[in-house]
Amino acid sequence: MQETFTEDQLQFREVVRKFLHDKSPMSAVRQLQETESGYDAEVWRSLGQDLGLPGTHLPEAYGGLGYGPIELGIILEEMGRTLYGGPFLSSAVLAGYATSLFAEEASRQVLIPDISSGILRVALVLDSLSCPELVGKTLTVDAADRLTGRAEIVIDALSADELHVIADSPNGLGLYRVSPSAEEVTLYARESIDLTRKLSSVLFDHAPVERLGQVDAGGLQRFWDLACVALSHEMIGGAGALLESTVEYTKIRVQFGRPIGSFQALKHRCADLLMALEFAKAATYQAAFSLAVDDNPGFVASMAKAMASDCFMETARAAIQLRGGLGFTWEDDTHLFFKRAKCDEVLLGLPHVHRERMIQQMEGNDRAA
Amino acid sequence: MQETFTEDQLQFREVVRKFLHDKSPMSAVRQLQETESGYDAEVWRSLGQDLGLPGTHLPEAYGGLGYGPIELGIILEEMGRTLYGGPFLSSAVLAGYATSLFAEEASRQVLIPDISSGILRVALVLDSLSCPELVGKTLTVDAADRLTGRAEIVIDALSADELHVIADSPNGLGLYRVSPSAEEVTLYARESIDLTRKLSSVLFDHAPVERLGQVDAGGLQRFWDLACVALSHEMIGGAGALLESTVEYTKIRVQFGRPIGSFQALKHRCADLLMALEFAKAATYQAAFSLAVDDNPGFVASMAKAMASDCFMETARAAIQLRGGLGFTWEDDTHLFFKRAKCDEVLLGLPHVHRERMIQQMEGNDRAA
Amino acid sequence: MIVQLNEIETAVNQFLDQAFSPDLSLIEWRQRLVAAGWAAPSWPEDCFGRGFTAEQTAVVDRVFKTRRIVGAAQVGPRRLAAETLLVHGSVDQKNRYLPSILTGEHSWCQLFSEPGSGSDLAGAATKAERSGDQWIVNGQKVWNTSAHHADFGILVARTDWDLPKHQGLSYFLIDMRQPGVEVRPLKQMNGHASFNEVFLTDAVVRQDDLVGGEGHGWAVATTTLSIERQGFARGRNPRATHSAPAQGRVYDEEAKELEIDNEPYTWYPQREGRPDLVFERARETGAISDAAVRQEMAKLVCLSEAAKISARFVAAHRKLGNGEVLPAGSIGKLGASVIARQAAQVHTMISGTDAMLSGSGSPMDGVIAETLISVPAISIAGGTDEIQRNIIAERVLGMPKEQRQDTGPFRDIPRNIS
Amino acid sequence: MIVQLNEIETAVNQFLDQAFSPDLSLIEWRQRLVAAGWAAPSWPEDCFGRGFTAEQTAVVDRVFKTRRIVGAAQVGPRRLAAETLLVHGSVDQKNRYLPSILTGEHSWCQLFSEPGSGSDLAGAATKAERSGDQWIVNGQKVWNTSAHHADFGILVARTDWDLPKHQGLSYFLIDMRQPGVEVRPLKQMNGHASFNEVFLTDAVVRQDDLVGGEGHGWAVATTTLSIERQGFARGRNPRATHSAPAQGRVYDEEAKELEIDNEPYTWYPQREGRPDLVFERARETGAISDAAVRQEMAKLVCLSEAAKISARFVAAHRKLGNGEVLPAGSIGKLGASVIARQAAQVHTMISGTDAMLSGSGSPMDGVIAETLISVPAISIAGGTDEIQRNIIAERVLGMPKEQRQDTGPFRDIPRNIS
Repeated sequence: MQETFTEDQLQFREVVRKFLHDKSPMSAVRQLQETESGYDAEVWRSLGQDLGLPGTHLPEAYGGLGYGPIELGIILEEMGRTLYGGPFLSSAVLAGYATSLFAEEASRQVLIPDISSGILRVALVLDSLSCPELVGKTLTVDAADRLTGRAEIVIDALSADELHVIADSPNGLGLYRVSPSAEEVTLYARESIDLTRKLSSVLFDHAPVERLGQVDAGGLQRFWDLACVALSHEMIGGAGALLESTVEYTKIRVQFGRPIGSFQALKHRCADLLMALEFAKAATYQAAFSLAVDDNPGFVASMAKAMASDCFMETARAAIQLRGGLGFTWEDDTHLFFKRAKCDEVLLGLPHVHRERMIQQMEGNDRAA
Repeated sequence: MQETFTEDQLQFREVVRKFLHDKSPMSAVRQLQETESGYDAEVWRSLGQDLGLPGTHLPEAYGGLGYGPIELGIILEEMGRTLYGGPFLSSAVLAGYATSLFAEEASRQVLIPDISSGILRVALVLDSLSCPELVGKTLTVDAADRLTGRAEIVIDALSADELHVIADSPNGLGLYRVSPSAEEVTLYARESIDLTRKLSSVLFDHAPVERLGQVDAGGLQRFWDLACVALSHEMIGGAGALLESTVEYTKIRVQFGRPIGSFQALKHRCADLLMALEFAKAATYQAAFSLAVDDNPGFVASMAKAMASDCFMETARAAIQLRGGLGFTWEDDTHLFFKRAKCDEVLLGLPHVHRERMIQQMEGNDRAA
Repeated sequence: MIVQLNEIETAVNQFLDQAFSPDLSLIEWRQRLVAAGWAAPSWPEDCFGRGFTAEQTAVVDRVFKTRRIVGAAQVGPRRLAAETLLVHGSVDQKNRYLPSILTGEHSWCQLFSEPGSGSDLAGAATKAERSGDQWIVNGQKVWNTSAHHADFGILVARTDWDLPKHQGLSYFLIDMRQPGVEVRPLKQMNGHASFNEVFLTDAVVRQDDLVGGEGHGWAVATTTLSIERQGFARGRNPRATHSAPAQGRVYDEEAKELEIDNEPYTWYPQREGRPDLVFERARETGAISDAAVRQEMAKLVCLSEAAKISARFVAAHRKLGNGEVLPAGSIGKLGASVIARQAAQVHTMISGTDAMLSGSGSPMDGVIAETLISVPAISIAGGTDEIQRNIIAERVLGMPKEQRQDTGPFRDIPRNIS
Repeated sequence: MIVQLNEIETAVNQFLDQAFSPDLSLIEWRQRLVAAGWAAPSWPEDCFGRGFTAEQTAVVDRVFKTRRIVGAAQVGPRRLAAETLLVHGSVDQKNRYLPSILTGEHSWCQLFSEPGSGSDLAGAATKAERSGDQWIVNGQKVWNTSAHHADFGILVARTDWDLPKHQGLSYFLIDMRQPGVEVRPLKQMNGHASFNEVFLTDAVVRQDDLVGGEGHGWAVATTTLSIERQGFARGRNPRATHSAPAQGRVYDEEAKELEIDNEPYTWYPQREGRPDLVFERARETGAISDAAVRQEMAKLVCLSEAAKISARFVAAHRKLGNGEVLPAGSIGKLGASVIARQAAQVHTMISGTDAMLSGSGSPMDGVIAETLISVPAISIAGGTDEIQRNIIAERVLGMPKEQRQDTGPFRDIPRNIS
């Protein structure tokens, strides 16, 4: 297992960071959050066709870059730092992983190249974003291959080229492809706390589907772990950027004749946040290293998700507090991170749910040993 | 229901405080913790025969003072402040409440006068100090009125004149009287973290008993609530004394050319502790006021126990930390409070157990409404 | 003088029988109230009141409430202005301003905070310069609730730059309806714009609108802040305690007034974390069956119940004339922050992924979402948690102050230039 | 020079084949080790070592471990003394002291803290006065592990009272076996007496036992403290990594040495909270079925696992020569405190009322009780949590320092007179 980042990975991070710095500044994020799609098509094109980022973690045989959770994590951490709002999490991470794990050979050959280049934007429709055990409880495909049911929260569905749906069926859980423009499909926008990530609800009323492949419980759990670790990277990226900007603010903001960063209570709070961040980063990187070699993945994925969630929220709370009234204004950027933190915290399972799972995994390992 | 302390109650507090200040200084506590009985017989005599404190909450008709949980709480809060180590909690509170709630008329007439005057020191033997639901699961009286079983932790049993035991029997749960010198009774001292409160284990092997009365589930719960609220007073007393001494220490201890109490991190920690103390006191006093009129007793008792436990432990941790190395020495008094806090925290149920009970009570009230 | 509680009840009822009619205009009715001394009976007798104790006042309030009578205007910063004037105002100022505050004819705003002086309120750099019998004011204020419709403002401005910071401030009453005052709404992270920025450009204040004398502004402001903090601590939103569902002109006009006055405060319950909704939500969603959620719920209940009990104890002490035996304002305010934060986390646990949603169709039609993005305000507004902890440590516990770095002439103290 | 890893392995094995015998006395054997440069291969070549990298040193360690060979003496403050001398010692000092540290002939103690200078180590008021080619030392030290059997001490004392506090300190090596040095054991709240108080009354130090020059004591002490902190951060108890179960005189003598050297540290695992015992205890007691306990257990596992991973990352970075990219020592030390506190609370929840008991018959025969009353030490010893947070904020995050109130001549700085 990797012990630290390789030279190549460090360089890769620089490339991604520079790209996002140039192409996704906070001014663009603010502008795009007011749009329906939430992203800039040209930046997405460049990110996909010039850099191939959406295929980073997808198999080379199908046109991905053939890297793994570590490199994907690097991208997401950098995206988290800048609150990049394009359909990367939805199409590349969620749908990309689902396709490569569940779709059959023929479909993979068709879909992965286009997902990798970003030409195809897929929204993955799950009827639960809380835990894998609830997936497929409300979306069902009947014997005539018609999909019915409702997914309350779907990321980036309104701007997607197609919908991939995990649904139950007479043949068990499967991954299905649905056209968002089918008349049996109703999509409507949902207002989200986090305006930089677009949500919608999707209703299917006997919508025609194409079955892409079988979804078994183990595979679904593997999918969930990979998604959690990817999301954890986004969160530590956000927390890291926010802690840096907050510390900088305390150095320049003067009250009572001194920079507020010289007040011990603020120093100690920032020190605690740094420790929480270092620990959350350690857990998240370790999770990526472990998932890359399949070592104890459920435990480390849940640990990363729990720690990164708590760290990001705690940092976001402090980032507003330490800015005082300014941090509560719309004009300041801090609230954008706060809202992302709140949504990431609940997405794919709350910290306490993942903590419970950690203990279950420890019990499992213990029984196995 | 009372809204605040009456003038009489405030005066009563002063009397108790002065008595303990004079008769139970920290030097005496330190000396007595090295003895087997853990208390000073002369102080106990005076406290019982001169002031009648052990009978404060016991019915006047049987020689008690006829007050209630409020006045008893005042005594325990003051005892908590000085870590008074005599058999007050064991004999007056636990055995006193058990006798007055469960013993039959004839036994009450015999026992309560002597418990109230302190002439009789009773240790109440319970086979669980964690929760009332477990009481009577291991101690049983057979049809021939013989008691068998083991109580792992009993307070002040080695110095008690007699043992009162709650045990199961063919006639249901009952309160029994046993002589500690009976040959079927084995008592041995247990080492406690808190040397100011003496613990022992008690084994019964077909020991002859005298049945004092019936114990029903509701009564046992009432007993537990009363005991929890009494103990909560002891804890807020300890926390209050400790916070005061800690704040005083930060005012005189100089490091870096300034009193350490001028460092903002220490100030803020003390401010948080004061808030926790005010809240724990509010909960505890309210619990006493409520129990005095039987208003929602389970909910408020559990709330008091949970809050007072957390407050005392948190204050004790801070009290050592803010004294630095000195706080970790045997010579300094802080550790005596820390150890009391740790033992009080688990005695009669941990905070999380009481929190769970609070929600159960809310569900119950809600269903009842 | 009427002092017995039953006499008071009789007197109020007699007055109301004679004077009240639902067909009066709101102002007319309140003018009668003021004239008769029933608008603010706890105020001194020489200030439109009757010098009543809290207990006596409660009798009056009860009668008003029972009979659904419209009382004096209360909502918003006008209460801060009025109570400050009661302490520090001149007789002339009281006579000029208090009646129209009680009748609601004039609304007020507070002009204290500045972009460069938030926690450090005494660092205000808005300049007031004497010019004949006027003061000319220049500077920028921020976080000014209701400034956009206020008639007057309570203003802290610097009148001497060579004195130490606390000594160079003066406290003014400023007419907001003048060309030198520009008010711009300030949008917050929760989408509301309850506050404003106020730009003062050669704004004019009359010499006799200086409160407490030149250079005594900090002492006067401290009174206002302490009144404000007590409001926070009691969890009292500046909302009317009785809305008036009854029929008649006076009720209609009061409803309109309340709608305007309350508008900035619609999200205030949410910034307190809505602990009141937790139990119901937990049952509805089934989250109450999750032991981890129950623990966090119970921690919340502990805090919020204890805060209420603690406030009751303080009130009971005060009633007994025992004075402020228990430390009150700042502990209550700090407690409100802790409660709000815990409540937001519990609501998050209860809502699960639905916590991402806001607006219609989201949990409780957006109330939960608004709560999650409003709680950060409670630990900032009215003095940050950090300031409250300093106050508790220094004033209640008597811990030593830090050496100040902002002594000496104000003009030499480092500050952010906005 | 041997540098390739496989060459190193061969060379060590050759040396051991020739030189090692279990029948040697411990000192004889280690003298051979020192002479051959294998006692401390990471030390410089001119200081009894071979200038090996961490990777190279690991090869040597592995061979020793595999073959169960007794290595150099490590335990206790002697390591702090040795590593400090490597940086700041004169050639003469290194030659005089390092060999007997490696052989274990001499043991050491640290004489830094004083009753009046705990967190504020630079506030030391123990006085050293020059008298010919000697220094006469008077004062009191405290928290001196192993002082009761130490041959030498590293001592910080004040040599100039007119300079600012950091500039008036000097760093000495003091012979503990002299009449002017009195050592008294200091009992802690957990009943152990691992530390001592040391009273210095006209104790004598040779001029050539001054380290780093007069007035440079703080710089030298900082090196010692940083070495100490790293030990904490790595969770490394100063225990031997391999005990020696093999037969022979050298093993017997090492076992005796370890028993003495480790004696003060028997409770050190307990002050770290024993997170390693939590899972086992939770299963044994059945507490693992309590959802609230599981949450707290998981929080503990998160912290303790992340701390381990984080330490591994730092080590991996260092190995790659990437320098200290991640902030290390103080974060690790602060983390250790948080972990210990959480572990103690989890153990309390798991043990229930049995947490009251200690000694034999109590949970894990007293280990849990000792844990509960030992964890308060972890956040104090080796620099309090507060000091670590200051270091992290100022040195890692670059936040501005507070204005100092202890500048100017030391004699004028307020302090507690002990």
